Amino acid sequence: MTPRVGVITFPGTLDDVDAARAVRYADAVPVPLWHADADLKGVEAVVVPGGFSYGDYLRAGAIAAQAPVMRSVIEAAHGGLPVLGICNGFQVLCEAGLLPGALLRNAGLKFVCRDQWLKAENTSSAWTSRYEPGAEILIPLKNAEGRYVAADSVLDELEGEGRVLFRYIGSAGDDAPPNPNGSLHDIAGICSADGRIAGLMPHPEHAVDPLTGPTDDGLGFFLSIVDFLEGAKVR
Amino acid sequence: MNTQVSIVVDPVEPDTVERARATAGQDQPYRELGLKDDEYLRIREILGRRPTAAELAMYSVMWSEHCSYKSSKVHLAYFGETTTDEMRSHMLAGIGENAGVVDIGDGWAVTFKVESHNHPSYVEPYQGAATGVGGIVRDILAMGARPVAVMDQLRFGPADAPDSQRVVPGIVSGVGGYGNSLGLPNIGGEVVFDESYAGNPLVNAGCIGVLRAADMYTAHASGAGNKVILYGSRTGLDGIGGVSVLASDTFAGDGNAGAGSNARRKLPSVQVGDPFAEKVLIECTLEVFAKDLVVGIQDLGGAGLSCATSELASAGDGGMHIVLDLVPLRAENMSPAEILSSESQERMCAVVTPDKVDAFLEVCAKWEVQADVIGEVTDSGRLVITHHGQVVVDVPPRTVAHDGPVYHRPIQRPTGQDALQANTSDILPRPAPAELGELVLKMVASPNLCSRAWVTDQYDRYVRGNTVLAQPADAGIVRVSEDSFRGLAMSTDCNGRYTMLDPYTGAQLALAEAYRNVITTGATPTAVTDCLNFGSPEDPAVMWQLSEAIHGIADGCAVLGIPVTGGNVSLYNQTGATAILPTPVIGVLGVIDDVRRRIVPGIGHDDGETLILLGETRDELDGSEWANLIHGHLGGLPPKVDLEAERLLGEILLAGSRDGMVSAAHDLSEGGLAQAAVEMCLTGETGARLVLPAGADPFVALFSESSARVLVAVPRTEELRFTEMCTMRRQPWARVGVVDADNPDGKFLDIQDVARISLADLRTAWQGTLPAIFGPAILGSADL
Amino acid sequence: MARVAVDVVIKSEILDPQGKAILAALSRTGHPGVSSVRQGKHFDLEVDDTVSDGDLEEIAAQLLANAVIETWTVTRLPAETTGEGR
Amino acid sequence: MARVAVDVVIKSEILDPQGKAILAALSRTGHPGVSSVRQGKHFDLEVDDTVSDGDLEEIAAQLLANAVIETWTVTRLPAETTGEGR
Ligand SMILES: Nc1ncnc2c1ncn2[C@@H]1O[C@H](COP(=O)(O)OP(=O)(O)O)[C@@H](O)[C@H]1O
Ligand SMILES: [Mg+2]
Repeated sequence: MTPRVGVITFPGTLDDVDAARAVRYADAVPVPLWHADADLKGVEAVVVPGGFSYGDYLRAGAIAAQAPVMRSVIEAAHGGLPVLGICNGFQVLCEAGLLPGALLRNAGLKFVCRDQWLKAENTSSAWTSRYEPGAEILIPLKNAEGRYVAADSVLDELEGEGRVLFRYIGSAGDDAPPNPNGSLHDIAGICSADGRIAGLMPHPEHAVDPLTGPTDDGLGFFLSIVDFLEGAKVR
Repeated sequence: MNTQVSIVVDPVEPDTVERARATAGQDQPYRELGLKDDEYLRIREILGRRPTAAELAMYSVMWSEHCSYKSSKVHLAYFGETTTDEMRSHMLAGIGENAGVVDIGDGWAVTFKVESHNHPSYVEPYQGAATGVGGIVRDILAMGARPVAVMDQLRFGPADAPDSQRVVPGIVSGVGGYGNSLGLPNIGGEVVFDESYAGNPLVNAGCIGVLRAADMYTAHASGAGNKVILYGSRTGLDGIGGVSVLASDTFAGDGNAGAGSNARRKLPSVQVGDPFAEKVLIECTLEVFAKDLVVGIQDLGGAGLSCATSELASAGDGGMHIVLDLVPLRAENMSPAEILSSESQERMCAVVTPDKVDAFLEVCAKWEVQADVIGEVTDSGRLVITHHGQVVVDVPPRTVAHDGPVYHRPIQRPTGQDALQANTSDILPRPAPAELGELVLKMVASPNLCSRAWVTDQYDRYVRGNTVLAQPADAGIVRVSEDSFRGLAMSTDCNGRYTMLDPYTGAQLALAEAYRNVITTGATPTAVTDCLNFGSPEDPAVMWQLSEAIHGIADGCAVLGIPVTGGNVSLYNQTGATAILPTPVIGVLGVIDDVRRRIVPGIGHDDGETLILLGETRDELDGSEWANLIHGHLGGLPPKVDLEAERLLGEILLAGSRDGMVSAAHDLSEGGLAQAAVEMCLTGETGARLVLPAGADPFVALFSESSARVLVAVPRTEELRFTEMCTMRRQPWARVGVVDADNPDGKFLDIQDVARISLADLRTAWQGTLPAIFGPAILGSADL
Repeated sequence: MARVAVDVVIKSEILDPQGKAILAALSRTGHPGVSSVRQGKHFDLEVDDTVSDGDLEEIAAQLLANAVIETWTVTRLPAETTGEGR
Repeated sequence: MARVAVDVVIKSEILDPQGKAILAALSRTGHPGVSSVRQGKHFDLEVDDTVSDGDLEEIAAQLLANAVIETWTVTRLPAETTGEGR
């Protein structure tokens, strides 16, 4: 029985097609979830994709966090449903209180799209088990509000519990600084204490095929969750 | 203006058709609305009375240069005359439709277009550029296509001019802010800096859409009784600055309305874009297409409802009745003229059969898109518009949409043209061989040749996962769909300096470069669009440039065997009396049957690959970037154009791509061989050794801008086969170097006997320029 | 040292997409009593006594607001207020 | 109908690059007298009488501001003010 992974579409969501494709590439079944529909259709995991939900005019993810589908996701997540928020999805999870901290305007004040090198820090989460500790991957980064901030106490907790999934370590082919947006501790992604709820600013779903992305380094996230759901991986 | 105040003061008596009959003599502010005396008289003739305020608003905006092409029409006709049936064979829709549509096989069709939004972008850079993108995307959507990619062609004053600090970042973030929010990958464009654009930047935006050939829609309203549905954003006072004279005029003397209208007088004709509303509009529209719920559809762009209703009606059964009271408004007590002229963004107009109206409204409700039936199609042959139960418009729609004035403007080759062409670059001192290395660094760092990453890094090129090539490639390539390897390639180009020296040849050189950019990726050019940016049509010299350019493009397309499927004309681009450089931006669309065989621009595939220069290099530096940067000189004649040679190049590269004989390729344009070599090295992060042809003047070899040239990297194993093919087909070629991938002492571009420059130095020079002027796009924690 | 608040809002006749999106969200989340929302920018400035009201006006017009589409108000705040809720 | 202004500012310990950029621009353009700029958001709401201060607080806390990073003030405005400079 192949795992069924929900992919949420809010009005203004853009990367749902990409997320669904990535789920397919990992031999799971993508199940479209609609913002106004609280029904999770019995999916075993959920991806909250990138985009500009409801325009993102107020605060990225702020309005989406209150959508009917998110109320169900929040409840299910507290019950252990694995959830991955990518870019806008990460912002939504923070606004929804499923992950600590917040994502603010890039330090450079501009939308940035580039191929970004990341270093794997936590490879035991439900979404990152396929990566080797310390592995360096190259996947697209594209956002205007990707600067991760949180109170020092929260940062200490994240570091202490090893909940930083990936850190920024540099970009491909230019002299720009390794940290593209001023995120504290160079944080690109984090997870919940139980490793099931993950948020990542860069876009693994855009790096599942070298034909259309810089690499296929992003596939690991989707293969990891399939392993997790199939219980293939003893954690 | 002395209006018959006694009749017009009362705001409760709007300017109805009835009243227009009763007050035949009333003065109307048609001049303020840009109508000439004879044009106004023609309107009175058509109607057999004076137009109402609302009718005057419609005619004046629809008969404007922008909507009616009154100065360019007679010249654009030449495109039709020169397009043969064979060229037309793949064309499903051409000039006249919202956008051209071409059949690309497998049941797929493609629609594409480039449009200008120059003046609004100077007034309000961010919003002007943003709404420019929004407008072209709705054009493509209106053909029944899913928009799949956008492009932008930007031209600014000197990068270091003070006003560029306001204009450049604003326009770039506007293009990005809107396009990124729509989820459309940006796959290419241009950035050019030249004094002539200082007071009049050019913001052209392009969009490509994909549809099943069978599903094409057109803007027509047929079937009496069918409903007209306006959907999308509400209608507000956006962009009606000009029309407000009608309000103030009609309501002259009335205290409140007077005050209100004076306020409106000051309305900036600026519109604010709502990309979220447009994204939802796209998905909503694609769903009503998929469910086959529409008969005809039209986007609302310039001229808003005036344009949509009159064009839909005249393209259909010729009659339509609209009830303005049903139009959802964003502002209070808008006059009929204001409602009809509003340029509020993110709106579409659909014609729907009565039985499908509910289904249509349901889809809109699902996407939370406002939708209202505002009228219906009739067979009256007239466009009748009512407001508060009174008829405010009653016109034959064709006379508004299509029977606008046509001008045969005087044409005059500028007196200074001969002098300009006589002033060649021969007089310019050329660098000594020892100075060439330094010149290479200086050239790659110049605003016109440096890396565009500062711009393109602000654009999403990945969204939807079909982008196979984007910057810094010669042409962008997207897959038509995920379950197909068929792809579309597109490039747009124009060198206004060449066009200034010789509009006919310059336009052909633009066509040639766009064509060359497409073939360089391994794709086959299929169709052409243009965006003709020129100065004032009232200047005979400008009209000469325009007609020369059009002839150049059309004749060029005939040689290349690809049709012009549509375009856009933007006139009055000038500061005071000085026009911009004539800028006919040419877009060439290509098709590639299998995107996996695309040719990339960066070397590094394999060490020791041979670098081969295809094409002939002549001493052609008039109008070159070298003459511009080093000497601030513009004169002489542009490089020779040879479209047959470009065509042959296309065949060579196609074969090279099909049979895996070419591992990388980059076309030569501004900056010549030096620029191309540097870009291939930096893009591939791989060094190379150049050996200039024996006996060649190294300066000319490196910096001449002769056309029909491409630099290719060929795997050793394929070299013989490739060069024999070239020789056999009479394609001029020369071995000019090798890929130097694993040089122990590092990565260099080593130009034998000239200079050896490290890629690090080249990268710093190439990438440093725009961030230094406009501020780094990326600030690391260090900078905080 | 004086504290100055500058509020910048989009001109009333010009579309405010942000306000529109927020209003829609409010009605979805059960706040029908709100009939209009306009989103603008709020700036907290600290200035010394060399900065005249004229200077402030210029700063607002030149840098903080975009006169083409926005209007603004400049308010000098009594020293002690912090402009922050909690 | 009542008019309400909600001002939202980023907590002082969190970096505000917009404010920094504006401050830099101010000193470049000859306004040394300005020593600090913080950029926040300003909301103009129109609400009917069913909307209590409690509701407004909730609206601000739940939607308009994010307590993790921002603080806010809610001010009911006297009916006539327009909140716009000119
Ligand atoms: N305004 C822009 N928007 C998007 N892409 C751009 C823009 N300007 C330049 N580019 C891209 O940067 C690359 C280099 O541009 P350019 O040197 O003008 O290409 P070429 O000389 O081959 O036409 C190309 O891929 C081009 O499409
Ligand atoms: Mg090129």
